[in-house]
Amino acid sequence: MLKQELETTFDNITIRMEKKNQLELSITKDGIMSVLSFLKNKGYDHLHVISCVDWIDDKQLELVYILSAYMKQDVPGETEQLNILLKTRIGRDDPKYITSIALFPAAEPYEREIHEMFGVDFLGHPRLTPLLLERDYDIPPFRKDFDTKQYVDDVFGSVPSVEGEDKN
Amino acid sequence: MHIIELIFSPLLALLIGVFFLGLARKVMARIQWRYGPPVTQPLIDIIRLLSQKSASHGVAFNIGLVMSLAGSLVITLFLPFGKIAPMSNSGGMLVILYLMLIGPLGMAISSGESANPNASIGISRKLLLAMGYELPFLLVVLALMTAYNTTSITEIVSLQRDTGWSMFTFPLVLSGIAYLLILPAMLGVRPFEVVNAPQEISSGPLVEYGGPYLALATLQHALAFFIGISLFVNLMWGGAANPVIFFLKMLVVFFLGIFVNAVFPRLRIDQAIRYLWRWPSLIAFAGLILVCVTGS
Amino acid sequence: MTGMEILLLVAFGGVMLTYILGRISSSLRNTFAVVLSLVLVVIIALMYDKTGETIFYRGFFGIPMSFRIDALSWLFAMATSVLGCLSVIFSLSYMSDRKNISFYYSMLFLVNAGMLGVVFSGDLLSFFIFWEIMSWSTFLLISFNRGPAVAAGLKYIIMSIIGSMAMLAGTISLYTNYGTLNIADLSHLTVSASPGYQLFLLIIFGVAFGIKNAVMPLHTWLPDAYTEAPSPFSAVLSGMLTRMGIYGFLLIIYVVVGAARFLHAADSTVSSFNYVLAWLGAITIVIPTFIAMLQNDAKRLLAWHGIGQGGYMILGIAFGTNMGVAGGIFHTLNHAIYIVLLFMSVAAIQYRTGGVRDLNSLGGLIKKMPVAFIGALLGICGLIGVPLTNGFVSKWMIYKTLISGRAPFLAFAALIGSWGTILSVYKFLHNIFLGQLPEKYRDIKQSPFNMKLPIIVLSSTILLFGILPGLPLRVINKIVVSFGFDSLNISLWGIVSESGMLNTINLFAAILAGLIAVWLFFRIGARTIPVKQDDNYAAGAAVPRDRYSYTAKYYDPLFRMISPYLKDIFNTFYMKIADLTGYLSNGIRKIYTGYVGNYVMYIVLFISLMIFVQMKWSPW
Amino acid sequence: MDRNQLKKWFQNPVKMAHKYSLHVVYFCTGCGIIEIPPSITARWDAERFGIIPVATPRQASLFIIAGYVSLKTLRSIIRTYEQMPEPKFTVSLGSCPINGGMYYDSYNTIKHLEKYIPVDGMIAGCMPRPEAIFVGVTHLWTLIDKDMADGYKRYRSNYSAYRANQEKILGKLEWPPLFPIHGEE
Repeated sequence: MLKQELETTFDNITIRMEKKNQLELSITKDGIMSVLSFLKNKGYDHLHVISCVDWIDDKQLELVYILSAYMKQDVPGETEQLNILLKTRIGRDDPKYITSIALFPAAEPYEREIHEMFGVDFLGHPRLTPLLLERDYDIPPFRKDFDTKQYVDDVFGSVPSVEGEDKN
Repeated sequence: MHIIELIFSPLLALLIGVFFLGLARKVMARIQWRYGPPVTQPLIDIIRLLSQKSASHGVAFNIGLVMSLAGSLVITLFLPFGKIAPMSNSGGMLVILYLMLIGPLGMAISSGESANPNASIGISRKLLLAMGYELPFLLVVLALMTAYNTTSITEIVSLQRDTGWSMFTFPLVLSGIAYLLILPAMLGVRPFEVVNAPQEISSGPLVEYGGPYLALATLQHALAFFIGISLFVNLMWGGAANPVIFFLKMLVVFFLGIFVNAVFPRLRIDQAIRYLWRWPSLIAFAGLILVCVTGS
Repeated sequence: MTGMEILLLVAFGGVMLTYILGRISSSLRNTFAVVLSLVLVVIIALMYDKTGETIFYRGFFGIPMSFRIDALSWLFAMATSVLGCLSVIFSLSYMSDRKNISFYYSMLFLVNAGMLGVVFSGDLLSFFIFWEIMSWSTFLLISFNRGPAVAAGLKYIIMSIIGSMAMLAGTISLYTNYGTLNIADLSHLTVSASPGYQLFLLIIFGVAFGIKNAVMPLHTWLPDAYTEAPSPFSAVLSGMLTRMGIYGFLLIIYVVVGAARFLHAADSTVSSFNYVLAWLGAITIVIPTFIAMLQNDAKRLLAWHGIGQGGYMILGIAFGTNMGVAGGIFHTLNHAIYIVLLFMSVAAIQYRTGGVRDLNSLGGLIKKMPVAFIGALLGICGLIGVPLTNGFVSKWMIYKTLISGRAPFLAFAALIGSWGTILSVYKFLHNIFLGQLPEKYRDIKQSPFNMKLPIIVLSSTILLFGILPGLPLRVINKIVVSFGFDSLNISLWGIVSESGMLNTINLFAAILAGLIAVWLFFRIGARTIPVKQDDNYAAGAAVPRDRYSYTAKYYDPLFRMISPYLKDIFNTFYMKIADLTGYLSNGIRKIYTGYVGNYVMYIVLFISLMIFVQMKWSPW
Repeated sequence: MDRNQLKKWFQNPVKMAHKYSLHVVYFCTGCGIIEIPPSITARWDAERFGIIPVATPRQASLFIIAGYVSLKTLRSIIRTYEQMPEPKFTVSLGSCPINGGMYYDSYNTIKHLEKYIPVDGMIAGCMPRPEAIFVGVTHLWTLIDKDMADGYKRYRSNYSAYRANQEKILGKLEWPPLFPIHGEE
């Protein structure tokens, strides 16, 4: 029922329904905002999380918005909770994207974390300051091409042990 | 003879106070099915604390603490311990009441100087708790003083020798019950251990006390414990002819306090005040009225 | 020209001279003011232990106006002049940046002279005149810095006028009954007076002195007056001026009515009046002290304590035994010393922090102003009555009389009052001096020397009177004997009474030995490292600037419990009366419309009314 | 309290007092907190050795770091260590503070804690059991006996090296250096 409505309103949307209560939608990056507002009006007003996947071989970052109805009765005719996964792909080197804070204020920390960990620059985000990390990294740590072992060796290895330390 | 008493009664009080602390930790451990530290553990702690170089927050930080311990030491001179009562004739119960005030005041000034909010919260709780138990305590003490028509504590003790323990003589029964109800608060045992609560306000006024300061603070705590018990035994349980019986009576009161300490959770400060100002104050007030009516 | 006439001439002359000199040059005026106050102190000191009476003026309808000096008036005069001198020295630098300072100094001397006049007056007429001079000059000084101070001054002057009118009525009734106003003669004549008349006298004069001494129902003017007055003057105001009420009570109860002789007679009205007064004193101790605990303005907190401590004095005096009266007088002296000290330390803080009195925004000033801290510390120790301070000895005497006089409930009110004082006074000390120093007071300088001198002098007198109470008690013993009581057994360091003695030298020796022993024990511990205020335990985090202090709403748990009971009902009651009279007088004002026609109409109407009455009933 | 214990007490009471009264500040980062409560309650009662937890570093003489040390908590660890009074000992619990443990390649955990604050004793194990903790404590006693538990002396002597390491990892530190650094500042 919701599937037909989505197909009619949006043209280049692909919908898959593998699990019982999980609906996967994927769309091009400029259609995301309209789908988000459409779903929000339908009653799916709770943004669980925005996560990001690094497809390094086809040089793309995939943003996943996970939505659901916060209160069951918000959505008429809804038997049990339906989670919607909205996916989109953006280019991997110097990625830019528009922020969704206007629709979901809760998206602010998630977008800051993705900016920090994957380097995605969200335009219009009020404060893209680091959320969790203490130090600054040239390659964002969660990207696949970030070599943790190498990073650990040259950052922590380079700290000299205090003289005469390893005698006992 | 008088000089020896003057020197040794504070030392004796310190010794017994420290012994009580060690015994308290042992008994608490035993109640919780643990072995618990040796009884001399507070002594070991004090030796270790004295050897640590700690931080000081200024002159008032040092002097306030020294004043508070000195104040508690001086009280032990006024409290008769069995027959040893070195200075109890140069000012009676009123002087003791006001001397009991120097300890908390000195501690409050020195921990106020440590500029730590935990300490300030701890002091405001200590003074509020003191306000809480002081109301019924004053009623009880006034009832005693009017019943025995004297303000000197040695006279109260000697009068009790013939009229029996003042807790069980007719007009003072109510005051005795009220005193028992507020004793945990005066000793600072668990239900009313609101002041140095380690979990909530990281041990209140003691938050900035390092080595020697913590040693003085534990001694002051031990002395306050000793004074609370010996005051109760002198006023309510008739004091004793010789120090040994007096010490045994103190042990009984001590175990009473520790059992209460081991069992009760900690009250919030306003719950503590509400409790102290409700039933114990009512009973103490009735006790005073009873004494006035029957006494005059 | 006995010593008293010279003294009052110098005092009143000084008022005009300071004003004129002020016009010429301020430094000349300052030196003259200090010299004048010192001269006053010396003159009074020379008149120690003299009693006598001289008539100095007969012109007022032939009623002889005389001066009288005895032990009581000497003590009060001495206290007034010494405290006046200290506050003049203190206000040299405090008032240096204000305008019309010469007016302030001349008024200060006028108040001083008025108080000396009250204390030395031998008859009720001169007593009343000097009383009015004192009240009016106080009004001018309270409303010195304009704004809300004028309202506080107005409130003060209205209540003290009511008191003076009551006193005037009493004086007139005395004059009509006995034809003389001389206090010495009156004390012989009133013995034969009927109990009802004695009670009337006591109540009339009691109202006048009760308002001045802020006994509970008549206390509402005091908090506003103390807070709005300039600090050095509010020190004098709280120290000596309000205690003129106590002088009045002593005068009326023990001299004019001469109660000492028959206080314990069963039917005597005086003992019933004293009993009611004692209960008023007890209430005056408890309620203001708890209200003081909840104040956030330093001076208002001290003002409420001024009322509370007044209760102790009333309690001591109203309890008619020799120890009680001696305790009451000694407490008046002690209170004068430490309340002036506390107001001066608050003034020193105000002078340095630009007039800040709010307890929630100060903190950590002990490192910057140690002398003010020592003064405040000793002041509050005296206020609480910590052993070794003067407050303790006088409170001990008052408690001793209450307990041996079998009045445990009064003693309970007094003791609870002192515990309430501890809480509120520690909040005063903690919020100003202890805790974290705010950023903006980082570079405060020490208080200037002429502020430190009075603080040091007063602190040392607190300790001196605490350790050797015999010095003041010998003078007070003379007063008690002059009232007709039997003398106390006073030794240099305490009182020996039948039911237990107080020995402050032993106490001092014991505490000193304890301090030395503990200090040595502390010294054998390891060396301590001085550390700044931001090297503090903050659960591993760095100490946040300016937000790491806990002073606001200091006793919040207690505040939530007792604040509903502490509404100042008397204040609201008096305010209602004030509004009512305002409304009524507004109605009357409407009669004067300003057109001459209306006035002519009123006259014609009145005459016709008179004619009508004459014709109907012909009363003449 | 047999005879040679008594002899030791009279010879050097301060050292014995340090051994038998270790007031502990537990720094429970990561999974360390799981092992502390059982070691201080009924079954393995630590108090019989005089070890009681205290609320503030000022009152402590032993500093136990239990669990992995992330960049952010290193700041608090250094601050707490510097606030402890002088004869102080540090014991690290678990293998993470020793060489990073299972977070050996994580970008934000500290690998060798002893590069930043001196550590007197290390108890290995991916959260050692209370018995291991007590074995560690008894080892600490022997170290104290032989005066080898001199972490605080090492911290004082080469403080500039420690401070440099700390600032290399954490950047600018908000609190002033504990001991005066001879040299650049």
